[in-house]
Amino acid sequence: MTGASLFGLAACVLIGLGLYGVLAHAAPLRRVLSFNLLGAGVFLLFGVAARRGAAAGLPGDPVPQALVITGIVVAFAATALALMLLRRLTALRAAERAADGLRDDPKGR
Amino acid sequence: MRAGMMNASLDAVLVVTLLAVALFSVLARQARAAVIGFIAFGLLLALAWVRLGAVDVALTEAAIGALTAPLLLGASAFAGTEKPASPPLRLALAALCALIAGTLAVIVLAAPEPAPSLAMQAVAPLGALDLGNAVTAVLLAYRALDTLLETVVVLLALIGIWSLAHDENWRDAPASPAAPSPPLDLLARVLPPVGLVVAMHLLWVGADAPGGKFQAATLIAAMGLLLMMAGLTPPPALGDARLRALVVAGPAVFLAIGLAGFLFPGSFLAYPDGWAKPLIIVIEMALTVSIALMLLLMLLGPGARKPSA
Amino acid sequence: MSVLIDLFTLMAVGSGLLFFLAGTIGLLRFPDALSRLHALTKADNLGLGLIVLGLMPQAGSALGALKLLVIWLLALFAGAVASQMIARLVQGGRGCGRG
Amino acid sequence: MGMATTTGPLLVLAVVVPVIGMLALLVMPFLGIRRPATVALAVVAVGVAIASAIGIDLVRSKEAIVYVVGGWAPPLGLQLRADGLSGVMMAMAALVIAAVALYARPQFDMAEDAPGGRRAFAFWSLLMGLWSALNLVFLGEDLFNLFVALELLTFAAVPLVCLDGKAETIEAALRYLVFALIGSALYLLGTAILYGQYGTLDIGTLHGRASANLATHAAIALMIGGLMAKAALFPLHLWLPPAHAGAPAPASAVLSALVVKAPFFIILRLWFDVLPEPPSEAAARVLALLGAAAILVCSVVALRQRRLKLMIAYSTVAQIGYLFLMFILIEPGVAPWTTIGWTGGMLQLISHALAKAAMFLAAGLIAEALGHDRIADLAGAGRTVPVSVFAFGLAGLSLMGLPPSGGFIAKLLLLNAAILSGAWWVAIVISVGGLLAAAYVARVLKRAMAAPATAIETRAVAREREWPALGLALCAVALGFVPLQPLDMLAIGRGALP
Repeated sequence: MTGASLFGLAACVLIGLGLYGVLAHAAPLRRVLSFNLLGAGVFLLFGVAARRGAAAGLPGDPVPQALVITGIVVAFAATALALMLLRRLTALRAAERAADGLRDDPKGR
Repeated sequence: MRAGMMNASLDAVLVVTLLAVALFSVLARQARAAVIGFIAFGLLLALAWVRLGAVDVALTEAAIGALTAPLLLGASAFAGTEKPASPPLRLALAALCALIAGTLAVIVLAAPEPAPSLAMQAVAPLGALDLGNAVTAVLLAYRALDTLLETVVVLLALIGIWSLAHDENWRDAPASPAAPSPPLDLLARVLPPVGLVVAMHLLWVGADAPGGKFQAATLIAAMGLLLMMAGLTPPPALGDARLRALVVAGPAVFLAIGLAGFLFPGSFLAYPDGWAKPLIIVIEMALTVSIALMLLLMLLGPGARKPSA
Repeated sequence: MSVLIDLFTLMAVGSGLLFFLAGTIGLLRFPDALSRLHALTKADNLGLGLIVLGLMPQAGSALGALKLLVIWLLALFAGAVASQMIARLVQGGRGCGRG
Repeated sequence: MGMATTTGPLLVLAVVVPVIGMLALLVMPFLGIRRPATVALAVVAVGVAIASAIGIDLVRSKEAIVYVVGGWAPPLGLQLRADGLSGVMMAMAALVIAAVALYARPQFDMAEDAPGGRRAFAFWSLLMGLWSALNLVFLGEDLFNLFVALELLTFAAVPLVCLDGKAETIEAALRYLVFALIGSALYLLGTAILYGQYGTLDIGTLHGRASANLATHAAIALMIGGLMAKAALFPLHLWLPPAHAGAPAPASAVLSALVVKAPFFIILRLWFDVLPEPPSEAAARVLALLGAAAILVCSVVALRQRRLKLMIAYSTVAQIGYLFLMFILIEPGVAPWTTIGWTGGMLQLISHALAKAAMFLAAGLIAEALGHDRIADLAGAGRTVPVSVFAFGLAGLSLMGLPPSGGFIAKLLLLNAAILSGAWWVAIVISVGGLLAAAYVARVLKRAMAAPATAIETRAVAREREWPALGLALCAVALGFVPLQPLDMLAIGRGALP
């Protein structure tokens, strides 16, 4: 087995793991982490295609490598947006709970 | 032959560790443990990219990983208490994911031989473009539209984050991440010049060797964050006109040069003969500033009330 | 000559790895955060130093060797600051130290 | 292929002009402009002109418009291409966005630093980004370029959901983001497989190279699966109702009318333009079954909603179901665009976009006038905002599939196609779906037209704010006058990809 296909298999396992994590976890943070694993697996598959397509004196096909760079930056933006949404949601929920506590409603949820 | 064996065992160790850390990150009970596992995963992943001969990607992965780490560690405080799926459901999901992974493995192992590749086509015009790094040529010439729009994606994410503020202070500075301490202070005084030099180097060699705007921008953003964490620089006000201008500069310059291509040589995002390299360097420099700023501002988050004390 | 250099590399990297091993065992076995941190920083700084030292003659050029050295110094610096911050967080109790 | 026509640059401008608007919004002080709405409306005017020019050129030349970006021909470079189908989609998007912009102007007409400035700035910036993304989805010919388009769309759409900043809407936005990201990841996974197999992501090149094997089928299946999550096909729809119901009315209109159509459009491209041979009957049946389930289940759920906006959102999920019936109604062996199943599906897509945007805009004004959107307490709406209630009713005609309306023609064509192809169960689902839609629309209209039992407090709404919804609803009705046969427009440029 060549090095590239070894990483290819690793990519498949990562995709399986990431997909499982995204679907099985309910906590948003864990889902975001798993989404990143899934993404890493997909990017690695591009990397394997690039490696196998090495030619013209290059260590790999530059097209999929460039696609991965674009993809990594987009995935970072997604992670940042998701975590900022989560931060705001947590703060609002905490404020809601505090307000509920102050009201001292016996039937409060 | 011996070197081949060595490389193969190195790859095997790397892959096994990579997968073990990923498994740990998915299955860990505590959110913080999962986050730390993921950060380790990112480092190993950068090594995997080196082994795949993709040094440009490895640099991007390592740099972005370093920026993701503080974001994730900060967020591990907001790990929800939501219960994961019930055991039978989890079993079913695991079976489904294993099926998908297995199918993919079959496809990977049966990949066509020789592998299709655009490498030859990508290398041929490098001389005319006066570039040495084919990845840079893909990002800024052949698929420049992708790169242009990708900066717009980042900008939209930033606007989305800004929109999460309270109405009355959305144009104010974000909450300061400062946690000053003497050693951090020292680090923040010594490291940024080094980081800036390395960033300039990465940007400059990017035309001919691995490196480029993303890697440089990430490094600059990290240095900025360090300065703010040490309390040496306060976060900027988000309504500030000059800040906004710097954020817009990169995509605007890119777009302007792209539109100028309509007139000469006659096609959007095409460069006139002999002008490719200087124009690409101008675009890369402008993008570096804007992307560095956007990444930093994304980490800082939406505008917040100034501390009253 | 090259055999001697290889031997030097082997010994230096080998002992560096031993330090890493010790540090990792300490991380896993020590009871509280501070002593874990102690095990980790001591072992890693020395371990990384020895590995860098061992690899320097293999770098092929003076510039390459210098780069390795700079990597070690930067790691040392960043590691020292990071562990100091963690120690502060552990010792100073939560809440204090946040400006 | 590859022959650049003179109108080619318009394709680039359709994508780029909204981006210019978005950048301009960030640096308004330097341009001497105070209100984001000013910039946005200027961009809308230019964008509508571009979409019209492309449409006119398509009709006149009867040929697809192609533009090779930067002179780098595929597979190395990127190409944009407008055929009749994309031209119609772009016109639909331009029409809806123009109406939404006119509607939203009074609501979001403040300067950035004035009260409400955050929402105004975010709304117009995100709307610009969203429009650029939609045009790129309709024009892109490269699977990774389309991925970038989908990401643009996601990052513009998600923050629109939580503009009001309430905890529930932020929760809805977060859930929407997670679904969208999973969808993107699966889509990209398929792209990676296809690149590994064929060394190209250009749809035209792939069409020639792709062979029917496990890798191709797995890749397309994963991509369609991911896009289904983004298009909210049952049972992957759970994110949609809270997200679309929680957004401000103009944002809901764009999300429901346009944003969910983009992933569906890419599914169409994969199905008809990438798959190497007629797709398997079984796969088509699965998609149609899910579509049927969406129609039946979500129409019933819509009927049981207490809030007007949630009801409209569930109706969106149900109406998306009709689109997926199409796959089983197009008999293999003929060019799809010559069949009535294809025409019916496309008409359903367009008439739903117009009708649903009209409904959300009308519902926004009804809620503003009454101060709530509880269906049970809608009495009096007919007197306070009569034009909006009328627009809601007109749009409802189209959803029910009653003449004269675009929805009627669409559903009639789908029904005919179902009967001709012997898929009786599809015909039954279409008819039952129409009855259920009639029930949930009538339920709202009955309440809204009733006189209130007690005097209710209402807020006056400026009459001219009601026109955009009425205009869209009238367009949805006007679609009902298209002839009952395959449309020539939809077939322009389709011959190139046999």
